[in-house]
Amino acid sequence: MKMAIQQGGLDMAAVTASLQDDRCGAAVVFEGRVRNHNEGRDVTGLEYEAHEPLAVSEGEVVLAEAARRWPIRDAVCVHAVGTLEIGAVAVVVGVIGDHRGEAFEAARFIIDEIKARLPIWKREHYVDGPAEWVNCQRPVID
Amino acid sequence: MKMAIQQGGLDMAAVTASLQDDRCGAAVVFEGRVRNHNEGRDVTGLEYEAHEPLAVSEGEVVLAEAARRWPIRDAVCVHAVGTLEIGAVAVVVGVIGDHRGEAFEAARFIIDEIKARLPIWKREHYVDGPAEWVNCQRPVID
Amino acid sequence: MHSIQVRFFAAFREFAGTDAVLLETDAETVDDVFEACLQQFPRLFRPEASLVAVNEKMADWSTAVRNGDEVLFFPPVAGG
Amino acid sequence: MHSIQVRFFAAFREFAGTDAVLLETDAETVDDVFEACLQQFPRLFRPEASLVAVNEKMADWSTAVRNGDEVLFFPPVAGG
Repeated sequence: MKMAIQQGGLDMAAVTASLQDDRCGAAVVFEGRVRNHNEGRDVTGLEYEAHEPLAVSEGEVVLAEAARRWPIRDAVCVHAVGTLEIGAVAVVVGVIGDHRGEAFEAARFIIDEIKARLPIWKREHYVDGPAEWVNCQRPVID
Repeated sequence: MKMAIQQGGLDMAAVTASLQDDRCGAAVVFEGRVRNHNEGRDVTGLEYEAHEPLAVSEGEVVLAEAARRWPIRDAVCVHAVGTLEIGAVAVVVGVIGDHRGEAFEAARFIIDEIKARLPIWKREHYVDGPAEWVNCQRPVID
Repeated sequence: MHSIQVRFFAAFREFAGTDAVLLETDAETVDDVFEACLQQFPRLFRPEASLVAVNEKMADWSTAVRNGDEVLFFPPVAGG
Repeated sequence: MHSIQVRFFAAFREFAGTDAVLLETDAETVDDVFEACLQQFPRLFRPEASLVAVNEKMADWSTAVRNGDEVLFFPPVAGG
């Protein structure tokens, strides 16, 4: 199992290339992409910032939790940092298992926990106003 | 949306390359691989046979049902036919949506229905005996 | 009597020992056609969840057949 | 009085106008350290779900601080 932080947009195939195991009949891959809208506003791009050592260690905890809860064979997660364009891949989660049930459930668990627990922050750039850090209650003054 | 049948093992990246939409924040890809065991027996490889016209039309029905039930933006499924080695990719399902909930749920629905409804048959080769068609109640006499 | 073209797929092909047969039969439904095949091919049987199609459209075992129809017998599916 | 190294991340860095400050303070907990920062940086505030770490380990707002500790303030996360 592997958790990593990487500069710039990701490539799904490169991230999941290590997920090979002849016992496995199922691979589930989640790709989080920069979309051109969020909560009704047009987004032109964004930056991710991470506290890398804690993001990696907390990500490893999430992967280990998934492996304890489901009989998966391997799992990987890579999260991007830096400036990303619309359509760029910000995070990839890949899981392999003998059967699809565990692969789907573990992949969903991992991305939910990754988004909620890792010290990674997103600053969106908008068509109609200054950039804002997502999930902070007051707008950042640019 | 696209359903296709293709000769030989598949490549996930090639199958999902068309799934691009700037409104989408989530892609979920399922890959079904030939595993080296099934119901306690060691498998050395297998063949898929399809009735292609009906497999394609029924697959298109499944994709359309998914698009009606979840607000996804696009979906694709390709199923392999012919002889496949252990580890080869037999089926790929890809779904994109604005958010991950609908992408996960639709991808799971599509692969479940594909496996249950399309006229596609699997003949497994075993270490310890003659090849058998999967899901038929009596062994095939080789 | 009418002519029905029958096609066998996957396990059915192996049970029957052939991928197709032209039946001269008085079968009125798909089910009758399969019964006629059972007479002709002693190793043929019908696993649960087998499917049928008539003239390239999914059909039922009770679907009526007419002269010139093509009936496809599909054993239980196992995609993915 | 003791020395606490404070580091601000993401939105906190923008609220404070700096990424780090060395505090001379009698703060006993992480919460006290944040209160001292509020005095020093008038545009700083604490959004719900903010997180903290002490010496590179996730901690609580009630975690005790000692001379030489490094305290990291993390605004609400938004990965993926």
